[in-house]
Amino acid sequence: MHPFRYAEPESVAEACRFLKRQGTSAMPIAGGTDLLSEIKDGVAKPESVLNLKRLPSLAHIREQDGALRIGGMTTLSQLQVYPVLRRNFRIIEEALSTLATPQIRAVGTVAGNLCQRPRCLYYRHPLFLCAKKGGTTCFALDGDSRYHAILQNDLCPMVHPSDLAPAFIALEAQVLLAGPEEKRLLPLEEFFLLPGQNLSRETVLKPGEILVEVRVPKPKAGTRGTYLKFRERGAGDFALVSAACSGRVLRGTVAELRLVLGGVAPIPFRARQAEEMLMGQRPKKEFFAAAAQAVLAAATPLSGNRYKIEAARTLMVRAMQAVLK
Amino acid sequence: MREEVAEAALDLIQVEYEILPAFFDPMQAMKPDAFSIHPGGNIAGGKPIVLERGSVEEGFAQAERTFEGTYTTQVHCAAGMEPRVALAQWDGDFLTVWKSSRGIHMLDRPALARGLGIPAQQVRVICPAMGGGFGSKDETRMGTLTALLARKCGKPVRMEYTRQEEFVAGRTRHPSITHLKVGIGRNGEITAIHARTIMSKGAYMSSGSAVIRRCGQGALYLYQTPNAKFEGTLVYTNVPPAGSYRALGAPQGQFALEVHMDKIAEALGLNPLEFRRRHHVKPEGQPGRRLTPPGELVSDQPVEGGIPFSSNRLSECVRLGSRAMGWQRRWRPPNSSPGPKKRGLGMALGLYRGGLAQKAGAEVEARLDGSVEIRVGTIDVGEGAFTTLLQIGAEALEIEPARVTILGGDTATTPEAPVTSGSSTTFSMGTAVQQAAATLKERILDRVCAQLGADRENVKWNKGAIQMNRPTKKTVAWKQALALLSPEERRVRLAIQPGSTEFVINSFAAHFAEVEVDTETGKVAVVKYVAAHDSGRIVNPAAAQNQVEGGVMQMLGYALTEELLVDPKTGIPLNGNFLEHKVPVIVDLPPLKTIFVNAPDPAGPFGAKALGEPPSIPVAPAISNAIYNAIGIRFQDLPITPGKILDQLPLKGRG
Amino acid sequence: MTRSLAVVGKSLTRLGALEKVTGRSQYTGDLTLPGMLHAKILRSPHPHARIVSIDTCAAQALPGVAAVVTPRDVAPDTRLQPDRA
Amino acid sequence: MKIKKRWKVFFLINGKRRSLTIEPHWTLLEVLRDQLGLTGTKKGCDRAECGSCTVLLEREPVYSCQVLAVQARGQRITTIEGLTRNGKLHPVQQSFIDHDGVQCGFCTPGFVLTASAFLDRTRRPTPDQVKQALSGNICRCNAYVKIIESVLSASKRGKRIRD
Repeated sequence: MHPFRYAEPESVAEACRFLKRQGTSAMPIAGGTDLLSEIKDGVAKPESVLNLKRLPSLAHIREQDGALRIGGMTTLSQLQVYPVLRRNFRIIEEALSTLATPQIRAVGTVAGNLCQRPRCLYYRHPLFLCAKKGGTTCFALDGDSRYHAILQNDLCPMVHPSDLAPAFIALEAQVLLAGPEEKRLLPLEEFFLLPGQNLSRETVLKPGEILVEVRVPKPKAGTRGTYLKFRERGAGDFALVSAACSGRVLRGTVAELRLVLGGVAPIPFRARQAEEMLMGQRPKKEFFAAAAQAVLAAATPLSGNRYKIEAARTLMVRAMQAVLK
Repeated sequence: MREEVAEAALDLIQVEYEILPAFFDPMQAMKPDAFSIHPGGNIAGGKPIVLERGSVEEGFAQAERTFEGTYTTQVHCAAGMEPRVALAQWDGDFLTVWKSSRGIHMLDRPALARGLGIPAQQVRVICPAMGGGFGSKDETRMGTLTALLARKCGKPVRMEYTRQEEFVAGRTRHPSITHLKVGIGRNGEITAIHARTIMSKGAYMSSGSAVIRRCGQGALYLYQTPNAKFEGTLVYTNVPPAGSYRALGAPQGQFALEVHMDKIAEALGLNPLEFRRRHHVKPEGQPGRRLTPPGELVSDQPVEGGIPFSSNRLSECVRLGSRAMGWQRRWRPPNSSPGPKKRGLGMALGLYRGGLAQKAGAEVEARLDGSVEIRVGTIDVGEGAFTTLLQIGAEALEIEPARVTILGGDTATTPEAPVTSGSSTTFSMGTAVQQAAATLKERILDRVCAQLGADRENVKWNKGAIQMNRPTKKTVAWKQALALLSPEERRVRLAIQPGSTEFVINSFAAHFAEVEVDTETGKVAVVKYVAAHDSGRIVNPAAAQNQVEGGVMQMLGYALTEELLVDPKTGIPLNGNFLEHKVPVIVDLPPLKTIFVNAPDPAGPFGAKALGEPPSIPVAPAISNAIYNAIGIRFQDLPITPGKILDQLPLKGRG
Repeated sequence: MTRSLAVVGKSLTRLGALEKVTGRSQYTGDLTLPGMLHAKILRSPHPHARIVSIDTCAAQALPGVAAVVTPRDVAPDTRLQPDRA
Repeated sequence: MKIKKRWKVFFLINGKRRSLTIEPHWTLLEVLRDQLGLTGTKKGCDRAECGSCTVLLEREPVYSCQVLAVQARGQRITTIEGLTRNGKLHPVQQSFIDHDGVQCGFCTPGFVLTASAFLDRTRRPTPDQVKQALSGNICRCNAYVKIIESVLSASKRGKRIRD
């Protein structure tokens, strides 16, 4: 592996200052499972890496003001065994159980999962200098596109690989970002950037900023949630398509619904159109199908991924059926 | 870490390339005006190999109906868990190479000698424990390179492939395109089978000629017909080089054949099981006239008819396997289950050469301390060959296996032995070990009788101890007996030519799969799998089961998820890793039942026949046929991914 | 062969199983020799190309590099691998 | 804040304290195999995809190929060499031998360690729980049937031993 220097900050503030000062030559590391692959494959070439994992202030899970507060450096396996998860945050539990493998969950962190770089056969390949890596061409657009995006895919059809992100967004999670000067709290949904907004980065993190906490509000009574993941292999496989759904039926009509797709777009894709169509409606399968159809009307599949339209439709309908009863 | 110095040095090497036209599709490469990758054009050998029994033209002339179809398979990687490694050390002019290998005597030693310009006697090759072979790892190149470097540096040199290199520069299973034409006569008999296969080679021959030949074996021999023809074309291309991988070309050829036969059965209104029962090859072999001169060894992959099998229990494989699957009771016509998740049953047969090889040597030595060492020049690639050979040796000597050890994988201490290929080890090496051990036993008996003045009829061998009844009652203990022999007498080294002059020796299998296809996601779940095998007598049931279960699972990956993706524009392999070349994991394991007919074959050692590769042959067609039975759509292109299934299904959402 | 078999047909414990479950089994990659050096192969990024020239000077000069071999180190009619064509 | 090219560190490996100087880009796998000679831990992919390099870090299975050694400093590490205590095999090891949960054996140390950590947490697992727990380890011989049998049997055997 390409050598680098290694630093361990004493505090979040110190970490932020260091990252700001070093600019792009420094990269934060947590569990390392994604970053080290990138370094080994020559996709990332940091001069120094900054270990955030030993900052005790970032590895907490607690409930506060009805919300679950998860430190960015909480490992996925710690979160998975958190007692309240099964009762109130079933979507998260389901997402975690399908995520990567036990060994990765043991070291991988919540922040690392949300900040992991995209999956794309070309982006990850040392021999392709694609547009996202500073080249001029996107090789996926007319290459092998079976795993790529069907929505918002005009510039770069990478898919956002996170299982947790759709689950968190369906629960209206917020993220707390700490920078050298200030902290800011924003909805996780606004954390991600489309390639059109910034081709080389996927998040709004500014130089020196790190994701320190995820806050998940406790769902209202009667809310149900599910995370469905469609993949080719039973474990250790990213989603071809996934669907996170949270919703509530009140007096026979849909009172609340959030539907978020993974594996179909460069960011976790919020199916707002479907949500809006169903609000106030009776929860019936025909309506679900119509809503899913409306969302997918915008799909612009590439030569190899048309199948994802049907798979996404199925997952949306099944997720809504499971949740809206 | 000095390995990273070598890695950094690679970046500093300046190479100027003249970029040449490249082919990733064999159909393009074989066009007459295509740029030649090697002198002489891109069709290896200039023309296809042609193997024919009878005349398919006559057969088709007699046919009432003919059926044609085209089948394709992907680039598939063996991907043993242990990446290839070689380590070379010189001691003066004497070279020792340690490496992952499948043939230390017949492959590596001569290749190293040639590559380095030294006599083979100065080369020692050692293969320590092997982390999975699967027919792969039969190249010497890394050994030669490390030896060259070691000679230049005067120090031992080691090289290990990265996982990426394993996928890209190891050897892959040849992708294939097979066109099949089958003629059916008035009474439903098969009048002719004609198979034409084109395989993309990459730029190197490797073991291609054996692979293409093996591809035709199913078409030529699995179904009873007087007229069969196979034409196999190897085409040079610029994709990662293909070579040996478990069962060579047989999985490709028999995927095409067994899906095609399923289609014919349906067209004839026959249950797939019934069609196969009627037409699969029977113990008497193929019709026709023996062409092999009398007294000559019969090929275990023959083309000609008129030669019976040494044993053929395919009917029993079908009977036992179908019963375990509940086929008669549970089979329904295609696409008959309601709801979005549809179940279906499928089956496929397989036949494979039974395990002949080149001359096989073995040495058995009994020591004065009572231990016995078997020395074999083969390796245990992880399948358990040494355990099996030890059992055969102990059985032939009729002594406790705990007294026996086995030594192998080292050219310096073992007699010449064939390559671990073609599932030949149990058969060939087993026969050599059996005969060497039996010879030793006879020798001990002779010597003890001579010493005691006893007749051979009056002594009994009891786990090495020799009991004499007449003239006096006496027992000579094992160690005492051994002490009567000279060191040379206690050692038997022999070489045999395995095979039969009377019979075709083949192994057989019938596989049955039940799948559930989610027609809304295209996901296929295998819900039950039955593999019934005729591999003669089973030497070690646990290890044999493990081989079959492993072979089935490995090829479920071939059927459903595994493919080395090659970028269509640049030819660069895209997914040389375990994440995207999706080999099965433990949660993908279906309920899996293994059945052995376990009937001894008259030719094999203690009745054993080949086992390692046969389980990998019928899996993909059984799955494709089961998917057809579930949803009524044929998949003739591997792997059968959710994407391909959804692309074929009518889109729901579009009304 | 009429006698019944005592060893063939029994699930004798796999040889080497103990070494494998304890991590003692030695694969080629687990071996080390005194003074052992490490080698790597430079691979062409092109699916089909002819080498016009190779310059190994900079690599040779890198501290820690003992040797670089190129096709020039092999006699012209010699193959590293009997891979016909 | 320390920013260094070389780190003097220690690990608690198989119950013993081992001190050494490492470079930050060395993985735990490289340190175990190349610096400490613990070759029971295998390199199968070097990308956290296959599980051959699994070791226990603070009793949890991790892919040592994708953990920086410097990040793991000071922590308790168990490798396959440390699973055998006083010459006595761990019940999982014995079970893999008895049930032929081994073919080529290259993935075996990883499977055995993952299974042992799992059985420490789960007393009477179902077959499905076993599969989930081992889903991060690939066996290309696909000895999965026998591996599951081995782990289920060890769960019973292990209890007897603990009792």
